[in-house]
Formats: sequence, C-alpha cells, structure tokens
Amino acid sequence: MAVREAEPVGSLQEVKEAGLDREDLLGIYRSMLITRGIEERGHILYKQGKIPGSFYTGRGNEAAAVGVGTAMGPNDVGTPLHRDMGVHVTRGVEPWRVFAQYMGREGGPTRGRDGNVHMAVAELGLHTMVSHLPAMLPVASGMALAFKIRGDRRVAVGWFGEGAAARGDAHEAMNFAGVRQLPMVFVCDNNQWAYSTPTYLSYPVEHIADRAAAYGFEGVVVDGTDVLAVYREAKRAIEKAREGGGPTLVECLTLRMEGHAVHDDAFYVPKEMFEQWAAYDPIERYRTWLQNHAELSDDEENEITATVKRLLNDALDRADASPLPDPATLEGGVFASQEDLDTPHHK
Amino acid sequence: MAVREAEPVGSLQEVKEAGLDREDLLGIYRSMLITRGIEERGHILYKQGKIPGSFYTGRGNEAAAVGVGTAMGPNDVGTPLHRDMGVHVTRGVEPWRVFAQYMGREGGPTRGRDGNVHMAVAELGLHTMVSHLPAMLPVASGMALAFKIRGDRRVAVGWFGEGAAARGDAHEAMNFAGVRQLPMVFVCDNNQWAYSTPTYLSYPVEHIADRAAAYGFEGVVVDGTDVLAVYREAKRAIEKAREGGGPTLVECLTLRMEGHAVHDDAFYVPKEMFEQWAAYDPIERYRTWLQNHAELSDDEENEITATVKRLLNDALDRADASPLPDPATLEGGVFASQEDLDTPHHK
Amino acid sequence: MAEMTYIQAISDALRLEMRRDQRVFILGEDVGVYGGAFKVSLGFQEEFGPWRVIDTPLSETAIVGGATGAALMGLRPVAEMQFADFISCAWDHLVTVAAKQFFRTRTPIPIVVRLPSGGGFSGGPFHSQNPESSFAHIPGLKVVCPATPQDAKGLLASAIEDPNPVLYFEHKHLYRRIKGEVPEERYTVPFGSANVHREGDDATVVTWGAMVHTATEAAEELAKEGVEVEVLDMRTLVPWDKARVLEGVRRCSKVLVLHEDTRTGGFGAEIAATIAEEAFEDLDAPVMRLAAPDTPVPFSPPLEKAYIPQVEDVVTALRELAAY
Amino acid sequence: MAEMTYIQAISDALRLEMRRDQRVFILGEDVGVYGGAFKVSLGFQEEFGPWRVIDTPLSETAIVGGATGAALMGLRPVAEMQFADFISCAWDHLVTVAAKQFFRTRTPIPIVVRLPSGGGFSGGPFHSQNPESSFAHIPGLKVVCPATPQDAKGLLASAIEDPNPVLYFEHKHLYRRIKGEVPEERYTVPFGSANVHREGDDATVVTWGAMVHTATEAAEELAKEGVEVEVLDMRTLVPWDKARVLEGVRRCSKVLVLHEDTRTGGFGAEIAATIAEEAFEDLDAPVMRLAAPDTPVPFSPPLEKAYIPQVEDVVTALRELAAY
Ligand SMILES: Cc1ncc(C[n+]2csc(CCOP(=O)(O)OP(=O)(O)O)c2C)c(N)n1
Ligand SMILES: Cc1ncc(C[n+]2csc(CCOP(=O)(O)OP(=O)(O)O)c2C)c(N)n1
Ligand SMILES: [Mg+2]
Ligand SMILES: [Mg+2]
Repeated sequence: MAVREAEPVGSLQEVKEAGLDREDLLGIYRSMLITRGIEERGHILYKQGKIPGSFYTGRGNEAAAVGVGTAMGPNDVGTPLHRDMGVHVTRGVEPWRVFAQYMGREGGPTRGRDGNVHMAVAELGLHTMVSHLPAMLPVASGMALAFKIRGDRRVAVGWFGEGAAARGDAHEAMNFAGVRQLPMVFVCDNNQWAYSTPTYLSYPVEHIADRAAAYGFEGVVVDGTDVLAVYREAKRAIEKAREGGGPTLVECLTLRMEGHAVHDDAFYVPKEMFEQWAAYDPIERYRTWLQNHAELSDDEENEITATVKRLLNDALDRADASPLPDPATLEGGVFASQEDLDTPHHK
Repeated sequence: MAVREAEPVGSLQEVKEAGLDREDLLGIYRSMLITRGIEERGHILYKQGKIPGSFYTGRGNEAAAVGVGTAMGPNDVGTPLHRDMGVHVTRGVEPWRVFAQYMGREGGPTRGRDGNVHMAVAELGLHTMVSHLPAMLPVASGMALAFKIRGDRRVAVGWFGEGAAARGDAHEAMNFAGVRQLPMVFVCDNNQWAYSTPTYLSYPVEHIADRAAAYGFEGVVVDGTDVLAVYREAKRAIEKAREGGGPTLVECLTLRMEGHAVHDDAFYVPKEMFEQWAAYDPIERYRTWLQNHAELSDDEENEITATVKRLLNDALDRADASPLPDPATLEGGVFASQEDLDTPHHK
Repeated sequence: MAEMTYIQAISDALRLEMRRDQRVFILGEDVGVYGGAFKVSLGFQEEFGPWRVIDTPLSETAIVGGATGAALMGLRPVAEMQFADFISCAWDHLVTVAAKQFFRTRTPIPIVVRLPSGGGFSGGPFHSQNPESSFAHIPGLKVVCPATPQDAKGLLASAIEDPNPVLYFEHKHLYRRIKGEVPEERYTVPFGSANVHREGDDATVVTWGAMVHTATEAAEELAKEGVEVEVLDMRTLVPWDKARVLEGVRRCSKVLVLHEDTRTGGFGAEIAATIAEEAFEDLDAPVMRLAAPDTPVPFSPPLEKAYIPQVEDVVTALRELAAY
Repeated sequence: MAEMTYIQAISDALRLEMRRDQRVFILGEDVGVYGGAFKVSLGFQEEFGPWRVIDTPLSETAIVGGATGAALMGLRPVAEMQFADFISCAWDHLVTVAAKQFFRTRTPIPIVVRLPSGGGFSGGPFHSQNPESSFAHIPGLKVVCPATPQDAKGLLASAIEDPNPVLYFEHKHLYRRIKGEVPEERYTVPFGSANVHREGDDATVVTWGAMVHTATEAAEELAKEGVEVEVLDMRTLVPWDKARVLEGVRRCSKVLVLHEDTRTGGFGAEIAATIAEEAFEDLDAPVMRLAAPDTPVPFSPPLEKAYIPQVEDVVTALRELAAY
C-alpha cells in the first residue's frame, strides 16, 4: 500500500462537498487567528516573566491543528500535543484558561498542577498530554478500543511528532489499532525537527506515513500549511474510522517556525529552510484563499481580527485575575474518589 | 520496497556457490541432530523431574536456527532466543553445559542463576537472552553500533518471534539500525503462534518482513524448514551488513511443532496445521536432500547418528556430575569488578 | 460459603464483576481462548464474548496504555500481565500517565492491572519477582497484595470499583496451595485495613502476600516455645494500615517486617522507618527486617531457597527478637 | 584548580574521559550539534567526531538497550537522558537487562546513564523528578548523586570506569548555581564514601544532591542558635556509606534523613530503617525523615515551593529534633 500524497484544496465547491459552509470557513479562520494570538501573547507574557518554566508554541502548525480539530465530530476525542493549540481552540477551550494554565493559576485546566500546553478540557473531548512522547498514542488507541467495545460511532485521534514516531509507544499503538481495526486516526505533526534533530536522524524512510503499510492501514501525506486540505484528509480518515474502516495515518508536513521552545534560537535550522517555509504561512495562505474563493472582504476580516483581539485582551485580564493555587491544597488531589468518576466526559 | 520471498534451495551447485562444502553440509546435519537431541532429552529429563521450572523447545525451528548460526562469521555475535538451540549448538556450545543449565547446575552457562534456554556463551559470540521479549533487539543493535563505531567488519544478529514483534523494542531497534545503517540482521522466528495467539491477532499484515520497508531496509521471507535456503538468505544478509549495506530483516516461516512450553498441549492449534507442517520436518527434509544431492549414504548417516547419541549420553553424564550451586555464593555476584571486564569476548 | 483456592477466588471475583458491570472487561496476552497463562479467565470468552475478553498482541505498553484510554472513556479495564515481571515494560505508562493523570487534570483512571508475582518454583529471575515496592513509591498508584482466598476475592472487587489505577499482585505460589472458605456472593474488602492473620502479644510480624503463610508457620513453631507472635497481613501497601501496625508495635514492643522482595529499598524499609519515627518510645528492640537478599531471583533450587525467606529464617529472626 | 560550575565540572569530566579512553562515547537525543539540552556536550562532536557523539532518534529504549549492547562489545557508553524523567521509558532495559546480566551470565555491562534531575524552576511533573530511589531498590544498578562540582567531576570519572551500570543523577538546580574549586586534571571520587559537607555534633542530616545545600543553609541558621548540625552528603546511594552514617548517629544521637524525592518508599526510608535496626541504642530521638509529599511534582511556583523541602522546613525539623 503506497502512501498517498494529498492534493491541495482549490475551490469552494470542493470544500462544500467536504461539508463546510461559509460560516465554518470563517470559523476556521478565527480559530487560526486565536491560536496564533494565544501563542504570540504567551510569548510576551513569558518575556515579561509572567510564565514560569518553559514555553512552547506551534507556529507553523496552526492549519494542521485547526484542520484536524474541525474535522472531528462532537463526540470524538483526542490527545493533542504541544504544537496543537489549534485543536484546543477549535474544540472551544476558552483562551483565558490557556493563559491561566501558562501562568500556573487555579483557572487553568490543570489548576497549576501542570504547566504550559500540558492541558486539555475533558468535557470538550480532549485529554491532557504528558511530556513523555508519544505516550498518548496507546492511550488514544484505548479510547478507540472503548468505542469499538461499546459500538459507539466515535473516533479517537492521537497526535505524535515525527521525532517521537521513533518510540515504541507509536509502534505498539499502531499495531494494536491495526490488528483490531480500531476507530482511530493517527496524526503526525511532521515539522521536520525533533528539537535539534533533523528527520534523517529520526527515521530512514521518506515519509512517516510510509509506516502505515506495516500496520495494514492507509497513510497519507498532506501539506500541513493548507488548512482545507488537512481538514479534507482528516475528515476522510475520521469518517472512514467511524464507518468501521479502521485506522489511517495522516502526516501533516510543516516546518517548526520557531525554536523547540522559547530558549532555543534554532541555530541548527538552515536559514533557507525558514525562508522557504515562511512563504507558506498557514494563516496568510488561508486568508488569500478566503479572499480569492470565499469573498472575504476587508471589512469582514477587520471585524474578525478585532473580535479576536478583544477576546484575547479579555482573556488575559481574566487569567490574571485567577488566583495562584493554595499550597494547602497540594496534598489532597492525588487519588480520585467515586464522585470524580460521575462526569459526562467519563462516558 | 516489496518483501522478497526466497526460493527453496535445489542443487548442490547452489550451496557450493554460497560457500558450503560437503563437510559443512554434514556439519549442519550433525548440528540439527544435536539440537533436536538436546531438546528431546531435555523433555525426558523434565518428565523425570530433573529439570526445575519450565521447559521450552524449538522443535520445528532447527533448520532456521542452524541455518543462521552457520551463516554467521567467527567474529559475528548474536542474541538467540528460546527456539534457537540450534544457534548455540552451531556456534559450538558443549551439550553438557546445556543440560547442566537445564538442571540448574554450576556447569551451566549461568551457573544455576538462570534457567532453561536463558543462557549463552559469550566467548562463542552469543549473548544471553532475557525473558522480556524482544529486549535483546535493542541490545543487538548496540552491538552493531559498537562495530560501526570501531569500523570492525563484524555483524550482530538479533532474533525475535512474530509475537514479540508487536513490542516497542522491536521498533526502536529497527528504526535506530535503519537510521544508522548498522551492520545488523534481524531474524524473525515466525512459528505462527505466540503462546496461544495466532498471527492475525499479533500483526495485521501478511508478513513480518513487510515491516522492513518502514525502516528503509530489505525484508525477505524464507521457508524456515529449508536449512539451506535459510543459510543462503542469512549469509546474503550478513555479508551485505558486513559490507556496509545496512540491516536486513529475514523472516523464517515455520510452525511451532509443540506447545508453547512443556505444560501446554497446544489445543488451540488446528490439528490440520500440525499435520500439514509435519510433512516439512526440517531434519527429514534435509536428510532427503543430502541423500538426493550430496550422496549421503546409510553408513555415513548411521555414523553421524551414533556419534551424536554418544555425545549426548556423555553430556548427560557430565551434566549430572556437575554440582548444584552453593547457596553461600548467592550474594557475591551481583556487581562486576574490573577484572571481570578483561575477557576476550568483551572486545 | 464455598471452599476455593486462591486462584479460584480471583476468577470468581472477576466473573462476578463482569456479570454485574458491563463496563468491566479484560485485556491481556492469551486471556481469551487460552484463559490466561494461569487460566484465571478460562471460559470467560464464551460467557462474555471476544470484545470483553480481549487477546492483545505481545504489547505491555499497548495493554496498560490502552486500558488507561478505555478507562478515560468510562470503561473498567482489568489488564492481565502474563507475569508480574513484565510490568517493567509498562512502567512508563503506569508512573507517567496513569499515576499522575488525576492529580494533573482530575480525570480518574480506574484501571486494574493483575500481576501474577512471586517465586518458589524455580521461575528464575524473570518469572518470580515481587515488584510491588517499586510501585508503592509512586504517588497515585494503589498496591494490593492479597494473601488468602477471601481477601483475593474481596480485594479484587474493591480494586475494580476503585476510581484509581490499582496494581493487584496475586502471588503465584499461593494460587493452588492456599484454600479457604469464600462467600459465594460478591463482597468487597476495604483497602488500607490490615488483617490479624494470627494473634499474639510477644512480637508482631508485619508482612503480606505469600510471606503471611511463612510467618504463620514460623509463629506456630515459636508457640511451641511459649512465644506468641502476631502475624499482621497488610493486604494493601498503598494505602497501608499504619494505625494498626503502630498498635501492634505498642502492644508487642517488638516487630519484624518481612517480605519476599529484595531488602534494600523494599517497602519494608518504609514500614520500619515509620515505626522508628512514630513508635520510637514503644520499642523494646530494634525494628528488624527480613527480606530477600539484594540479588536477582535465582533459578536453581538451592539458591532460590536461600533467596526467599524460609520458615526457618523467620523462626531464627523471631527468636533473636524475642531474646533482645 | 579552577573555579567551575557544577555543570562545567560534568562536561570537564566527560571530555577528559573521552580523551583518555577511545572506548568512551556519548549517545542521546540532541547531544551532537546542539550539545545536549543543557549543553553538557557542546563542542564535543567537533572534537570527537559524529561516531563518538551520537545523536539518536527519540528512543530511550534504543539508547539504553543500545548502550548495553555496545558495552558488551567492549565500549564504554555514556548515555544521556534529556531529562531524568524520561528514564521511565528505559526502565525495563535497566532493571531487566543491565541490572541482572552480570549476576546471570557474568558479562559486565559498563554503562553510565546521565540523568538531569530535580526541581526548583517550575519544570512541572515531567521535568523535575528525582527517580533515584526507584533504581536504588534494583539489585545490580549503582546510583550516584553528586552535590558539588568536585564530586560531580570525580564521580563521573568513577562511573565511567566502573564495570557496572551506573545511574548518574545530576541535579539541574545545581548546574549553574553551585560553583567550586575543581582540580584540572583527572581524578576519581570513590563510590560508597559519604562526605562531611559540614561538621557538627548536635544532630546529623543525612542527605544528597541539591538537598545538601538546603541542609547546609539550615545548619547555618541553627548555628546562630548554638546548635551545630553535621551535614552528611551521601554522594552515592548504591553503594551507600552505612558505616559513616552509623558513626554520625553514634556521635550525634539525633538524625534527620532528608531528600527531594517523595517520602513514601523513598531511599530515606532505607537509611532510616537501617539506622533504626543497627543503631537503635545510639538514638536519643526517633529517626526523622523530611522529604517531598506523596504527589507528582507540581508546576505552579507556590505549589512547587510547598513540595520541595525548603531551608525553613529543614530548620523547623532540626529544631524539633534538637528539642526532643
Ligand atoms: C520520551 C521522551 N523523550 C524525550 C523528550 C524530550 N523532548 C521533548 S520534545 C522533543 C522533540 C520532539 O520531536 P517531535 O516528536 O518531532 O515533536 P515536535 O516537538 O517537533 O513537535 C524531545 C526530544 C520527551 N518529551 N519525551
Ligand atoms: C514482554 C514479554 N511479555 C510477555 C512474555 C510472556 N511470553 C513468553 S513467550 C510469549 C510468546 C512469544 O511469542 P513469539 O514472539 O512469537 O515467540 P515464540 O515463543 O512463538 O517463539 C509470551 C507472551 C514475555 N516473555 N515477554
Ligand atoms: Mg518534530
Ligand atoms: Mg511465535
């Protein structure tokens, strides 16, 4: 089974067929702006000393994240990673909670227990990553297993980087999902670097998607800066999984447009590489598409931009008003009690 | 890169080209007989209550093990498993030490510290397996890495079962070996069962060798009951690795002709499967080949059989004379001291 | 009541839980047609179908990680390790994901991992280990070590009901050796409550798992000499019944902490250290520990016998303690 | 002598070992061009070439398992974990293969795994852990926890020379904070020999890693009150210097065992239990333990401060002990 390389999305017609109306298209644009806005402001907060620890962004990956997030159904679940802020945003996490998370406040999804993008809101179908990559892939396959056991028409999406694809967890999850034909989609954020490690030192084949054949399912490589192409491929894979067609590996090719984290100037990335990929900024690319194909007017755009700006300003204020956690609460929360199980997402 | 399915070996000429003379051919026969003899006698010892713990054999896998063992060069190394007694035998382990190992005696390679086929003689280039499968694959890749670093013209052979192929260790080792083009051969003993688990519940593709493509190297499936075909394919892979051609995955297809271990009657294996594969007994098959192509006479055969019998009888006696370990020595041997490093195999 | 072996009690508990709660399912290597390496789930696949008794590939990470994911989706997975030793292959998923998830994000992970553990039959270094101490050190994991058929059944029900990751260590050497009267209906045994396996006032032995029986045999020996030893079966290590242990110390003033796992850094150290810290004034003798020496579990019978604490070893230790 | 930070001392030791012994090589994630996440091997690839400073894929199992194999072939691998936390992904290879191989088959596994560990800078649950206790419980592994630049250098040389698997825990919070005079030439610091970091007779604090400095600051506080506290830096946990600890107990009669890892089942329990067992008569007060509470390492500064033992916490504990 050869890897399929997905075509870019050309026309409005195509997207309509894939199930998106104009409102959706603008929603996608808004999500991408919010995603980048959160991370840009986070960067400033970090420089201001308001964010403890380290700080990671997904610059360059906004389209890949928002595209997949948009393709997920309301009851689908997933385990997004540190480049996937767009997934959280698309699924509806309130930006103030992200800032509160960054700043270690009570209002963040982990209430200051964990930091940076180690967070998710289970009610929105997202489950919190751990640092250890890609440990959430076996977990996501277990979610898909639960759906299969119960006969739910739900799909689990598991993310991993092209670097973390080298770890055994990726293999065990894919093999298990393949054997049991689980309703699952594996999304590889291939941003061409794993910290300072280039792809040829991470894997010896052309595409990570080449691996899918080793697990008996389909692999597809998509341009991760083309939000609509990502959406289309993710949608296809998700609906295939929902219909009992088993897993798909969707590889989104991008470039990590910043260092690994805020402390890293990425000196090891060739300058030309950055220059080349700067021409494919996912947001600019999509804005142009909207202008050309969906009649995005300047007024409309300005309004969206302004709304996003207001949203983020308010979010920052609200996050800053959220208290730091009380040290007296530190020891209480290691073990769950029965009541903690009776939550809607735990179904 | 598609998997190659290896042809059976037909003629004496072919084997000569692959580097075996008649003496070698008879040596292979002898090794196969010793291998089966050790395990058959082990079985009896077990039933007599002389072997503590459990007992495993590689019945049906003699050709695969002896074939690969024969293809290895004198300075090559490997990490054979519980179906690979033939590798130890071919590399020259003295049978009495195997019996001593089975019986937990001082004379066994692990001196009673470990049991059954958890043993190897490092001086012969073999390194002891652990139970945890396939943990020795990353270890074998590290051996190959050492050769690459030093520029040694040596090759490391790592074995794994088709069941254990599901574990992350297999993936990490193959990916690393692929990225670094290590001088290594991965040998899959595919005996179609992992304990009671059939292949379709272990992996979702036709051949384990299909996986090689995911790591950028060649995969080949060979009939594991055809000792000469196994030899030829292993030799090709080993010499390729030696010449800098990187890893190969050689999958030897057999049937595990007994239960997983002595306690298991293999009720879950369809009877027809056993019947079908009984026709391909590796030893009988090879004997017939020797008669047809290498003029093996009855006299010659009888002599070989008699020698093997004597060897094993003597081995049993010698093993039985080996003392049980002294409990007073239990605590001494956990940590190595400097002198323990100055051994020839540690080079 | 019915007489059951320890292993029958485990099967029984599992069957009852699966009958009463659709969310409970089993996954592991060879648990289906084969019924698991020790036949705990023999016949379960017929009764519950192939999607509640799932044969997995040989993938401990996929098993434990998969159980974690299924639990997040509301199921109650009971994962089987073929031998407790193989849990080392899923260590990361337990300590990194399952143990920390609730603290971090308040989504509980109600999973049970069944772990056939312990030595005594020449299983060698990889089929005999008692790795409970390693896990008891990790905040967020519960650790259960039943010693009797009654507790095996009741503690497994509690484990499945518990909203947290529970490591359930079932001692292989008790499987068919230990029998007892077990209620036929479902019941639970609470975590964190030690059981007085044998009464006594002269010294208390704090122990768990197979060593409960070793200690009891030793106590019977001592009784012949007029020394009455209490045997406290901890039953669970996380949580552990500190109050009851300290009470035993208060009453007996002499204590032996006994376990089958290796000595250095074993959970016995935690118990001994706690006693030394919180019952210092009650002690008439040093807190004594008896455990396996710091080596892998050896295969050969004379070595294994020297390795696992034997009745004689406990007797000797208790005599020494009594004489202090 | 040269003034070096703790992290410079580590680089220095590694560089000297690589210069004097061709068999020594480094492998790990981003150790090459990038010089490792903390820049310990910055410039090494230029000096030693790409085959002695090997960037691996993100594969902890391949790293540690691979190091094991290379060691079996006569090399001296020094593996770097990007953070100590990630060693959980190679747990199996350490405890199953490396730790047990020599006992089983007498082929030594001379590997070093470098583990940047410890908290204090909001690294959160996965970039702050101190997992040394988990490994100290496994027979066959050596565990090293330097607290000063001098020891960091000398212990790393010893670790590389040692014919066994050695876990070298380097505390990230000491990297650039702690400086000291370090001999420029190569030297070794023996394993199993505690260092008196501060002298005193009224109580002894047994500790290691970053806590040595916390304890010393606390001792300075106490000194103002006329209480002189000994600070014993264990330097290595396997082997640990029991004789020196017991001597401290004998002399001071009061002891505080302090560590940054979580309390229950931490290595402090082993030390406290040993003291309780072997120096019972020498004690004037219960053996006290101070450690992190049994939770994951929290991210947010006020929580992390409450989590990691602070100077004030040690002062309070020592006052309590002094008053007993
Ligand atoms: C098991 C594990 N080892 C090491 C790390 C440290 N680390 C964090 S991100 C990273 C690189 C990840 O690369 P990739 O998977 O490509 O994801 P990216 O960051 O590029 O999105 C590394 C090595 C980790 N998080 N997990
Ligand atoms: C990590 C691990 N999990 C479980 C086991 C228990 N076990 C021993 S052999 C075996 C089946 C192995 O199957 P395969 O790899 O096909 O090898 P075979 O025994 O068929 O040669 C299992 C599950 C093990 N040895 N290691
Ligand atoms: Mg990447
Ligand atoms: Mg098999």
